[in-house]
Amino acid sequence: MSPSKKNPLTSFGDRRKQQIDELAETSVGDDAGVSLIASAWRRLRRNPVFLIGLAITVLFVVLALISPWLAPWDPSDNPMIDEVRRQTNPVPGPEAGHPLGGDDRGRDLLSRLLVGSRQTLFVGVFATLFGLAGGLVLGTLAGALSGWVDSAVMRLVDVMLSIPSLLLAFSIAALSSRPSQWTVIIAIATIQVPIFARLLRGSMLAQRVSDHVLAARALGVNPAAIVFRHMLPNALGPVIVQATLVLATAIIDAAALSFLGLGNPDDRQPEWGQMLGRATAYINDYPHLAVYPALCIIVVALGFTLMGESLREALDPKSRR
Amino acid sequence: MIRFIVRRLIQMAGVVLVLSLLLFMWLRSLPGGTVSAILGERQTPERRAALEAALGLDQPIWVQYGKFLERAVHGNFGVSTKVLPGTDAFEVFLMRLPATIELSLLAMLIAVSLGIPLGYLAAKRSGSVFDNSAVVFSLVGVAVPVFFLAFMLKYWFAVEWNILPVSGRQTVGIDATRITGFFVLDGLMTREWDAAWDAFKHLILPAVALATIPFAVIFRITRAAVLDVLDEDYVRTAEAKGLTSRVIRGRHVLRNAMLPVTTTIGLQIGALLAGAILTETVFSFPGLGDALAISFRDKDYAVLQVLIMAAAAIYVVVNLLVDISYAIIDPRVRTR
Amino acid sequence: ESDRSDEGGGSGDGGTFTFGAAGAPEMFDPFYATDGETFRVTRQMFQGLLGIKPGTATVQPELATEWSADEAGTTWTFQLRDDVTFHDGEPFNADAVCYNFDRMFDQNEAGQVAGEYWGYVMGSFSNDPEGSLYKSCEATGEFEATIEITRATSGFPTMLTLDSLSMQSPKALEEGDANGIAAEGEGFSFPDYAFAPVGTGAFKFGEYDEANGTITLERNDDYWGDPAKTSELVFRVIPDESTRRQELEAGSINGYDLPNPADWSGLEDDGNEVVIRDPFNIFYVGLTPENNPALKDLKVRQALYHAIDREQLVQSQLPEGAAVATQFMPEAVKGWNADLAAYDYNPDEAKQLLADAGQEDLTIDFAYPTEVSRPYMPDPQALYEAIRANLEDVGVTVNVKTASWNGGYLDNVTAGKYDAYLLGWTGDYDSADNFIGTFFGNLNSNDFGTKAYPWGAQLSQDLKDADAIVDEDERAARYEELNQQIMEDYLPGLAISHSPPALVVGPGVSGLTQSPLTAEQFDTVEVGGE
Amino acid sequence: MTRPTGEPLLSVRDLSVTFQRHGEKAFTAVDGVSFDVRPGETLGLVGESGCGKSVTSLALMGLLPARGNTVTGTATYEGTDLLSLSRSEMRDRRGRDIAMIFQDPLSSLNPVVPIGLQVTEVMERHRNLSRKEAMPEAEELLARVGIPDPRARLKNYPHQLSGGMRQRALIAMALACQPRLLIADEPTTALDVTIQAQILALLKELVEDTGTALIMITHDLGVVAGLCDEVNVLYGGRIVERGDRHRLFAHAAHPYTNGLLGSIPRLDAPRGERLEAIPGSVADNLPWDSACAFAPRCPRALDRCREETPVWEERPATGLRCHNPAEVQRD
Amino acid sequence: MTDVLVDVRGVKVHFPIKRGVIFDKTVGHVYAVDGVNLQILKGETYGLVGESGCGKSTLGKAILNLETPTEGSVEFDGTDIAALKGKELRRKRQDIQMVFQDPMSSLDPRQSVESLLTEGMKAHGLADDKEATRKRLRELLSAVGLPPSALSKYPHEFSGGQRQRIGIARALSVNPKLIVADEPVSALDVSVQAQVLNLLEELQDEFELTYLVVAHDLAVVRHISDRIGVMYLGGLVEESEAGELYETPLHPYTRALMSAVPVPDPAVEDQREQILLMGDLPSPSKPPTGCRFHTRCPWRQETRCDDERPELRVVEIDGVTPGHRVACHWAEQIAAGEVERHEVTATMTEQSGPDEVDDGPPQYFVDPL
Ligand SMILES: Nc1ncnc2c1ncn2[C@@H]1O[C@H](COP(=O)(O)OP(=O)(O)OP(=O)(O)O)[C@@H](O)[C@H]1O
Ligand SMILES: Nc1ncnc2c1ncn2[C@@H]1O[C@H](COP(=O)(O)OP(=O)(O)OP(=O)(O)O)[C@@H](O)[C@H]1O
Ligand SMILES: [Mg+2]
Ligand SMILES: [Mg+2]
Repeated sequence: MSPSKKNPLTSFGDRRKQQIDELAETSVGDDAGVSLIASAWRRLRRNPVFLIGLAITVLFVVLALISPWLAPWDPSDNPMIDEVRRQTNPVPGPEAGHPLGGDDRGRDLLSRLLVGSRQTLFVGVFATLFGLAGGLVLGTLAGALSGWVDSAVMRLVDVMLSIPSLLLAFSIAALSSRPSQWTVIIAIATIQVPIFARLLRGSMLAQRVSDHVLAARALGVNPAAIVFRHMLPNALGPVIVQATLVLATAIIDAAALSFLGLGNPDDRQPEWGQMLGRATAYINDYPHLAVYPALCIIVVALGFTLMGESLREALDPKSRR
Repeated sequence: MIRFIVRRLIQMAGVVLVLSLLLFMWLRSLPGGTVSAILGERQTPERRAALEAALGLDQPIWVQYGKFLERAVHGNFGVSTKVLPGTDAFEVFLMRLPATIELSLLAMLIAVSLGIPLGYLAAKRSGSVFDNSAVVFSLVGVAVPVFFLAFMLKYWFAVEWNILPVSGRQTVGIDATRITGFFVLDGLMTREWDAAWDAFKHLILPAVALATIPFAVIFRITRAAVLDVLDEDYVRTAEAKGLTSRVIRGRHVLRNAMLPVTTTIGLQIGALLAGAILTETVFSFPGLGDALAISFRDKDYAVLQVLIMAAAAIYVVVNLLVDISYAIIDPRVRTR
Repeated sequence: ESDRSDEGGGSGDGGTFTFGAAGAPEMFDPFYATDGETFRVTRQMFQGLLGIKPGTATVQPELATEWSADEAGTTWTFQLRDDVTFHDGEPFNADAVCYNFDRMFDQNEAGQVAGEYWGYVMGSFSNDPEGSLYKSCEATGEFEATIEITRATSGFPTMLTLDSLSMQSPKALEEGDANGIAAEGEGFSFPDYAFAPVGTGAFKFGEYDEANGTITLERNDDYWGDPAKTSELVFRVIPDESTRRQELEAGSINGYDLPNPADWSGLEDDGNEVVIRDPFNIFYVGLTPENNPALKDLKVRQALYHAIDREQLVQSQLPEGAAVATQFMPEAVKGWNADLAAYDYNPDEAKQLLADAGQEDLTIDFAYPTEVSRPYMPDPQALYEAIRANLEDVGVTVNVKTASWNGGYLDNVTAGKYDAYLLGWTGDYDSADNFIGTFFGNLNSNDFGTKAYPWGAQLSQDLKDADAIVDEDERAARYEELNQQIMEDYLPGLAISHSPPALVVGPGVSGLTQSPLTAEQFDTVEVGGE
Repeated sequence: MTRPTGEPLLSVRDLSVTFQRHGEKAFTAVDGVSFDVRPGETLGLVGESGCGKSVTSLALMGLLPARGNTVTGTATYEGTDLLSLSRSEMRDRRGRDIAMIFQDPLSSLNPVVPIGLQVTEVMERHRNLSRKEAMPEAEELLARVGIPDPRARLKNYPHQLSGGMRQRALIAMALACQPRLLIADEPTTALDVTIQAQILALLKELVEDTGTALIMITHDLGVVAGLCDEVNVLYGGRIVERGDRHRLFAHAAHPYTNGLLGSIPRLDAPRGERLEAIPGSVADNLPWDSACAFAPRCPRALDRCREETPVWEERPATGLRCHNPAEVQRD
Repeated sequence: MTDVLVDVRGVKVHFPIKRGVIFDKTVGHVYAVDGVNLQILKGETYGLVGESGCGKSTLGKAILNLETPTEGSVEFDGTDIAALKGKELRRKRQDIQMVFQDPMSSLDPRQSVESLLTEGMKAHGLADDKEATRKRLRELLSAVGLPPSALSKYPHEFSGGQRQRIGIARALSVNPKLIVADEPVSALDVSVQAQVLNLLEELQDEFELTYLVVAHDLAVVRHISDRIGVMYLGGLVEESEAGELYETPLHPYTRALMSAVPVPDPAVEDQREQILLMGDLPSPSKPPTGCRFHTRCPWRQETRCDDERPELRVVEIDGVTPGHRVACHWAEQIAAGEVERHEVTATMTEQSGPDEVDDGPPQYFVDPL
């Protein structure tokens, strides 16, 4: 149905672009007439994988929201600083009031882990939102306007896609002169922009030639309304799924950035990735400093991934047979 | 076909050129870099100025870019300040390339040789316990931060159990002749079996860590592709012909399922470079990833620029190779 | 597996000492070298006219046995050893010495920038003889060299202990076009000589395996002194800190520099030896009065100083052996004033002082560097956080600023962009001038922005004058006075602490003597014995 | 044309297929279907989408998915019950004794394998021919089904052929081992009328020449009218009417059959005549077990139709499942 | 009677095929519609038939300017639609509406029936009065035979036939004069097909509509149309009143087409003389020269057919009315039996490319790197 499938040229083109385009095509199902969400939900409700993912995600979000009240200590306060001795006892162990002990600055580890969920969610959500916003703007422009706007936007996207994503994120973070949590967010968001843009454009193009858009045109509906009321909402499916998955990768990527020393240098507000990144310096004698945040990351990333993957499967028209 | 390759190569040149310009402008607009690296605490405005003048950094940026291009044409891409100080960045690239290729090849080999068979089996038994656990396992593989996994592997296999070396490419003191820069290959070529085996042992842990994500992705693509192909009418046709399951598996299922898998392998090869930054750092493995990590941290801009451009070029070339191999396996593309 | 014994034990007599380096050396010509990774390697192959007594920062004879100056302190005569040959068999004599000095003095444009340490201690090169401390060198006998300098200075001849000013084989320098350095885009391209160094030290150059990141040095069997205890000395580049530790524990290296203080106890528990050096550095909070006029008030600066709980800081954030600083130089340096007391931690007084100055609502932009660890500040952020908390306790509003070390931090410090910042200094040689002279001597541009103070010019001049005092004791006394003045009357910055950088060696390694200047010689090291 | 008589080649009795998906209600797609096919006979299975035509054929071929379904009944082929054969025994028969042609000629051909190999592999499998021996035969076969320049075509890939040619290639594959029974599941639905005519003509010719029995599955009554000897009309998984084609089209008794006939615009009917549409859609069906599934849409429905399952009445050469059939003239 | 509502003159729609080394350039065209002239009279149903890919849909869309014609004009009530743009074009579209083939994809799944139906009315200012709109909606629903409760439902809650009714109601909502129905029943079950065809006929009377019905099923077209145009490879080959086309098809292609349509009547089937066409439909990007049909024509002659493209013309043959036009050089001779039918050797069209390359499953784009 969709243009890219019909156009044989794309079948021998850049693979990465093509993969995105194919994903985009999942927005027009074999039976696009059936409400995607409704039918997807019907199947998801009974899918244990999805439910586990959903449970983890909900738990995580709730934790992030209430953690400041849960945490016994202020995560930036260092109640155990007196015990910290660079040489002899750099990382205080568990004791009364500090069930997991402290970190290398005498801060309560449990509190930091709890409150860390909030910042982790923050980074994940904002990185995804920014990436999504950038992708939406570019993708909508390209998908709606076609012509030279489309070409220009897509060339830009192509250049961005020609660098492996994570490498691009590292470069952006490394090349920003003032590292902060926002550089992390922007670095991770930037690598999502071309993916979202291309995804959305592909899926908009698929919508553009679909009969219901044709019908709206035939009705004399004005083009802006067609784009925003008909094309965009129907094109969002794959984008939303991708966004769920990006939430997972964003958290992992943030950790990688921190590990390379490119993360947010200010660690008063803890973030799991950053905690993990910093803890690698102590991995020989105090591996628990790394293991706790790593486990948190793994579980949450897994939650988002399980949810995203099962969403994708549910939205994929092929699996609806 | 030739047209197509030419087209892609021209595109690649374009991308690399645009990238070089963007990177150049960006890097030069950043503070620090070379000057800071050389002067350290000893920096004063005068020394700074002198050094900048000596390095031509005080000239307008387009003049600098022009000079950069001019030098680049002659194979000089600027000198590394941190990774291999004093060496031309492109030479650094060439020197570090074999290590990363060696590592990526092994990683890819692991990912492919596990991912494809497991993916096929999982699809064949879709819904079974094996399938479900394999899927969850692969998702966990994606969720574990690569560098953390690398640390764990290193901790258990190298530090605790001491079965494999901790870091590097070759044990100090082993007699090894360098020919190609591929240590394992060199060892085999010169019949220095010790050296080859030692170099190979150094590859194992980083390769395993590096392989997790490609493995997970390849596994799941294979599984999805096989599932899809199993549903195809032509498989039903093959069944209706009463063909043996061996023929059906090989000729009808796998050959078709390999198409998307090939694509994915290509993409993952490109992406390996980014993963290598993390694994090579953890294992202090002197490859491109390690070089990149160092230049990120210590702002070795010359190396950074060359490596990012090279990464883009490699990515495009790998993609091109995938496309060509695609043409070889997919007659619909080949015969167009 | 039998790896361990292979790697640690080594071949031939004496075995191999393998040392984990954090980065690759630039090249092997110490004259152009600027960083510790390079010097650590060249130091094993090269020697200067003067050396440093192991375990101290004190000067001792090396290639010169005796030296003396005329009254004005500008003509120096060196008696040289007569039993020294370079690794390439060339004799070491007065001609060689003068060849070396002339070579160093006579640099092309790129060389003048790259010859960092010469420029730093000597001021300038042959194209600008006026600005240069070095004037000439003459072979006044086969083994007697006379060096003329343009003015008396405390730094001479101590500066001859600098690795950069080591003696190299004239023939090799000649053949390898040692001065043929060129600036190329981002950095320098070095001549062939830089990768085939020839010196007089206990080790000679073996090979540099760039692909594997190893540098191999071999024992110099013709060494004039006691031969090296190991037949091979290998440096292996391991950029990752925790990996160095693991390699040490796995036995594939025998030691590494600057272990993370947090690892010290773990390392010792595992049977390694953490060698703690005497501190020869200073960590301070620099201030930029021009940027924030409130800082021009001495009371404010004192308030900030009193606000910082340095005892606590030293205990919790710095390794054992670290000490609270009383002045801008470590104890080992001549001119250190033993009578100075440290500013005490006194938040009340700090508040009072701020109130007196009318700066109760003081706000400062306070910066620290990321992506770096220096011997005087192993973990900048940790130190920063501690100081920041102290400052906030007395009501100072702190705007957190940060940048990466090579990515703008140093530039911003030099350009005076921060009100306050963390920085420090490791001494090059035993000279007060190398510390306070460097900090405050140059009126027009120094990191403390002293020209904004009324006393800035005076201090600068006083430092120059002190430097020119020929008599050592007189000079030391003057420096002590200056130190007192700096701390009590001027307080251009807040000297915080001295930290002892450490070095670690694995079990079975013996004979290593630490150097406060982090200039260890490995020829005395023995490996094995298990 | 005379109807072949004699022993049935395949005799299907009470074939039922029930799908049981995890967590969903069991669904009986085919419900007690019985029919016989004799050599040289063409049997039609007609009905609207979803009435169980394909499931019937797949069940006979043993090609239903391995899990999630139960097949009951018997299908006796030359004395053996196909439905009770093991997977590997069935594998030996498929392609040799019974062959099948599918609906979509493009998707039914492996896109990455040349046509030649796809034809010869059946011969290699069932006739123990080497590929070399099989090739000339394959070439002949292609020529036989009307593919021009067959030698060149052997090396072609499916995408290089047009829809009609692909369907011919599929037919060639089905014929490679001279099966005695051919099942064609909507072989022309994806094709244009002119091409459909070609394919139908080809099938007809083949049946006449080789004496192969053909089960023709289609929803197009027109196709059936020209081709089949006996027609079975399916509705909701059950056969509702069976008849010799002349009788069925002339005097259909079941209201559904009549409805179908009335719904189809005919090229030869005078224009403007209103079509007699069947009201409602398949979704309105009642379950067969306590009513006539067709009752809600049936113009002749009685109260009884909603309360009692109509039974199958076998008559010579016809059969019917209806409480209130249209008057049938007996001849 | 001779009120021409739509006058299509020389319409061509060519789709460029692009490829290139760096920049895409046009290397050829798909000649989807290649010079069509036809008039649709007020109140009539004009049927367009032809095989898949012959350009029927494209022509239908070109009439609404949903595909802008490469050449030619489409006059609707005196205005050239093909030349309109932007707002004016949208205005004009109120008069022409379209009904689509696939009842699934032609309705936006995210809109309720009410908003589907009011959207067009709003666009043309027909929905300003709330009460009136409501009434109108109810009228529309009852006209297409749906209960009023349907308004608040979503498309997926309906069966295929019902969805097609919604599509028709949507088309009717703006009071069009012409409805272009592109394969309105081909996706429906036979039993439902008839319902929709009946509905279309009823509505035509009720709302005084003119139809252009596009379909590949000759029987359907013949059933519903007053006049029929037969298309082959982008051009009209024959046009006639419906009954006459069936009685006396003049063009060889029409004859073949007629004879290929199966009739659900064994009696007819058994004695029908079939004209089996050999070979495949040529690719519309490389249409044959001369008469487009000559490669498959059983009446092809040595002269003219291969190189001269026949005009659509009125022929003088007994029993053929002046409204009957045909594009065949030898129509008279064939009708008179002067030109003999002969065998055609099937030639194969090398398919120029994969019409659909499916690279397998949608790629799971977890791109953690
Ligand atoms: N594997 C399956 N699992 C569950 N239900 C199935 C399966 N295959 C078919 N069905 C159901 O069985 C019924 C009959 O399907 P079948 O494919 O036989 O219809 P058909 O008559 O061939 O229709 P069409 O004309 O559309 O091909 C349908 O309702 C379908 O949904
Ligand atoms: N947007 C487009 N770009 C390129 N080619 C197109 C486009 N739309 C249609 N075509 C081509 O134009 C030709 C005519 O297409 P059209 O859809 O009008 O045929 P049709 O007669 O409606 O066929 P069908 O019966 O299959 O619907 C086809 O070959 C088609 O591939
Ligand atoms: Mg079917
Ligand atoms: Mg169409």
